[in-house]
Amino acid sequence: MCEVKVITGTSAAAEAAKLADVDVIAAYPITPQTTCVEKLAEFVANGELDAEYIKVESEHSAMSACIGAAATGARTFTATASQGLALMHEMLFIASGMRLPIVMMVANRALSAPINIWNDQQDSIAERDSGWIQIYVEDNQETLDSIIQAYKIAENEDVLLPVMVCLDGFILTHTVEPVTIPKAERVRDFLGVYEPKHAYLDPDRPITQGPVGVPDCYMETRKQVEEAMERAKKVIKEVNEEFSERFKRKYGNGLVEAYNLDKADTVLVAMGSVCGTIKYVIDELKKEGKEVGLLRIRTFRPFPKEDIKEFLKDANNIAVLDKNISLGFNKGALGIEMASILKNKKVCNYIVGLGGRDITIDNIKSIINHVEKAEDDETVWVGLKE
Amino acid sequence: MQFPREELFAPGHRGCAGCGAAIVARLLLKAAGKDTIISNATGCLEVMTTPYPETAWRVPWIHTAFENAAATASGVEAAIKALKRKRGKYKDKKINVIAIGGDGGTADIGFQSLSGAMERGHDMLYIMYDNEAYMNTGIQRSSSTPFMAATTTSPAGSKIRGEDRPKKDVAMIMAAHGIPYVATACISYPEDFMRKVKKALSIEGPKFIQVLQPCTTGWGYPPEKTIEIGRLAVETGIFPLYEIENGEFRITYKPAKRKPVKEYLKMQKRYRHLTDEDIERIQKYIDEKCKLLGL
Amino acid sequence: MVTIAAIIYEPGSSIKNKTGTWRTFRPILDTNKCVKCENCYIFCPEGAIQEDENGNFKIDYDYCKGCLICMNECPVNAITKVREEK
Amino acid sequence: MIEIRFHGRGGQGAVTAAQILAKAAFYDGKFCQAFPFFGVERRGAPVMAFTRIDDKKITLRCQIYNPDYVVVQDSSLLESVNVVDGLKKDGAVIINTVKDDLNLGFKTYTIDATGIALDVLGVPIVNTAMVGAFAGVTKLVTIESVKKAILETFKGKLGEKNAKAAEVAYNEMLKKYG
Repeated sequence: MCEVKVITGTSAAAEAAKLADVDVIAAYPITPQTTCVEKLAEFVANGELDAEYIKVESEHSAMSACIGAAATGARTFTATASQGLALMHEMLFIASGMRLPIVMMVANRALSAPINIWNDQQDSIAERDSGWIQIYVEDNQETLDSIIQAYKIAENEDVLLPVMVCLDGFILTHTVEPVTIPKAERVRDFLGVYEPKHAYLDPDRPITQGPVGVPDCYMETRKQVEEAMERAKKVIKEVNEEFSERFKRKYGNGLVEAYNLDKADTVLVAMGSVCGTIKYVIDELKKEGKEVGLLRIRTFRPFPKEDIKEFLKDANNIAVLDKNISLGFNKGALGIEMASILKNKKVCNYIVGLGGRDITIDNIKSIINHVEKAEDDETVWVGLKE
Repeated sequence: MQFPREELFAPGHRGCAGCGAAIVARLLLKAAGKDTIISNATGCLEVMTTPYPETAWRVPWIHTAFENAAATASGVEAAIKALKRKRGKYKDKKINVIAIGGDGGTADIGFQSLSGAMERGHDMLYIMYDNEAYMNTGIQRSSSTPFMAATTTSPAGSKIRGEDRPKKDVAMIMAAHGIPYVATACISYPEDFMRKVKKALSIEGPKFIQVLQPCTTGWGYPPEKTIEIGRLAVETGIFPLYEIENGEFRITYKPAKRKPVKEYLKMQKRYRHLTDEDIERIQKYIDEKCKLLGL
Repeated sequence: MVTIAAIIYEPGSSIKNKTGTWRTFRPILDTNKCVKCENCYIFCPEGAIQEDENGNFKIDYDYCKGCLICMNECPVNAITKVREEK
Repeated sequence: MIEIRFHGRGGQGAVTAAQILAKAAFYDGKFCQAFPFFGVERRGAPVMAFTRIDDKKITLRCQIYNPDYVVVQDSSLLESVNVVDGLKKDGAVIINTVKDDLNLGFKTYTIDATGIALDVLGVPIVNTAMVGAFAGVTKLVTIESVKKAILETFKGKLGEKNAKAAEVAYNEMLKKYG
């Protein structure tokens, strides 16, 4: 029997890392990630999790240590947010370039300045080109499930890429809600033991990892990561399927989740916890006889182009919500990418929830009203004060 | 036979003729043996030994970035512990985890990562191969560049006479971390260096060795003089050889009579702007330092 | 084909790179004068001086870059140099 | 869906109270959510925490603007905080006070939770008593579930004392308001 606990998103993440029986954790505290690494420290201190916990002196070293450990063949976990993720920036590219299946929880938080500890998704969006798979979750259950899935995806021979599981700071990290915690044996059975074949530091098989990538080979290594990203789409879908068979929970097709799309001419596209609020509004409007749909993007990387095109083929008013802004372009990252693949459709972009600005039911309704009346692609900053 | 014959550092690397860093690597591996994992910081040694698809290393080796050889090694060490305990890997083998970085990667950009790794008590040896400037990028000053040495970013001009700050004492800072073993060494004294490596590896916990390694290109001398110049650095007292074991300081090589620093300085282009007065100043500075150490 | 993450699986594969073509001077070792002090052996940055089957030190010119540390460090002048003529 | 807002001071356990209430609802077979007001308040400053309870899965993620209930852990907050802000017309306030004649413009239930806490716990920490009082007034959660949630939150003796405080407050509210 599984157990249901009323816990925070960070606790759910820590439970997931424990269930994955990680070997090495290297982490540095930062709001709103801290409660995750505190929980893990507790697990290790109590002997509930047999892992080496490296209390590093910075996020840069957290990722460096995870890379060292993963390159030695250990299953590794870390967690960070915001400035911490930005400090890791350099090492993120190295983790993916070295093809190491590290899994990281990112508690999404705004970037300074001004310093702001609250939620938006600018931190992880800024790392979109780093070669990491990015999963954006909607609730605490999905946090736990996605971290378990992340190991299965990352360690797949066809993928071998690190995964960040992004959950909205405070909105999920500090909110308690019921989370079903599967039995450890069943997770062990699902994941299997990580046995790296490409990367291992072992005196019996001396290899050189992280050499100088001369111009003769560098481009090929980049292409290989791109190809792995492409293969990851299939793997993410399969893992989502297999997970649902074993644990009876499913997240769309793994890449995207469609909600009330069938009859909807107006569709909102978004990532993360705001999708829950959108679902609530959609249900309310349905009672009034109005049909609005949601396409939740679960994996921003790899970007599910094909699925998005297919799911949105009949929609005419597309409202893309972004909790980030590409300064100098006046659009969010998702807005830019959606527009680039939906060339003949009206795609309006809504900048929402920056730095913890609450996204209310009225905000969602105003977006729906706006996109239905808009004549052309527009960008709107929602909820700005005078 | 004085020295072990096994060559774990292969020829064919791209180091300059007379490269001191290559000598560090070769001696280090001879002392450490094959059950060793190397975490190498970005720098000359990393670049010259691993242009894909060639590697000079016959032991497992990893490079990730410039400032984090110690943090990367922390992860390697932790992984070995976890995998030994949880999955019976590496059997009963004792594996030496050795991080190696140049003076820039150690004393400057990698300083925080090094301090963290030493403070956390990882069972690892950190080797700082000290050539007293950023050689890989073309001889820019580091905090380990000595007083008055000219580099491309501390040039000898009409107003400023080369590097205006004394050399940062990294070994003593490491000793202040309270780690069980700290030593200085020089490639011109291979028995001494190798003995220190072996001793360090026999001790559990964090260890640090700073090894001076003259650089023909950066210091400006003919390649055949690499060993001779290193010897003079020690004989003049400019680079004293010592070890600090569990807090106990011991000079490991005491010159019978210290040679004048002039003999050392005169051989190198980086000091050719020095006047007799400048040399006198350096001599005084070194005399004071040696007095403190009992040299 | 480039390996995954450009990992190099062959230890010491740098031996394919014959660095001996860089020399200006060629060190010549006179085994009759050699006292086997091992200075040249241990100081060679290339490891290009090794013992042959008779226990004599021998310079491997495939890798010797001609730095002449060996000549400089030989206590009995058993190593001399000649101009490389190619 | 029922939405509850807790008012307290930093360090008084308002967040824990909101979480205990959520857990209690969960043990009663309902869906729940609890979260703090995401601020930077330190000890002593006014803080808020929220609970949502529903019969179906809660997906709503915005903050609570129009609560059904307001729980005030410290009546001195009335001086600095408009505790009834946004409270639904037919909503109610449950407040820790020794006064009986508070006029807040809404249905108001009073309890001397500080007295109960001092009696039972020996310290003026009222959060668990207030959850018990809430259960007594609203019957939205059973006292059994509240006690279970408290025992899960605080281990050992501390848990038992806090469960007791909740029960005393619960019974007092039953007696007082039926």
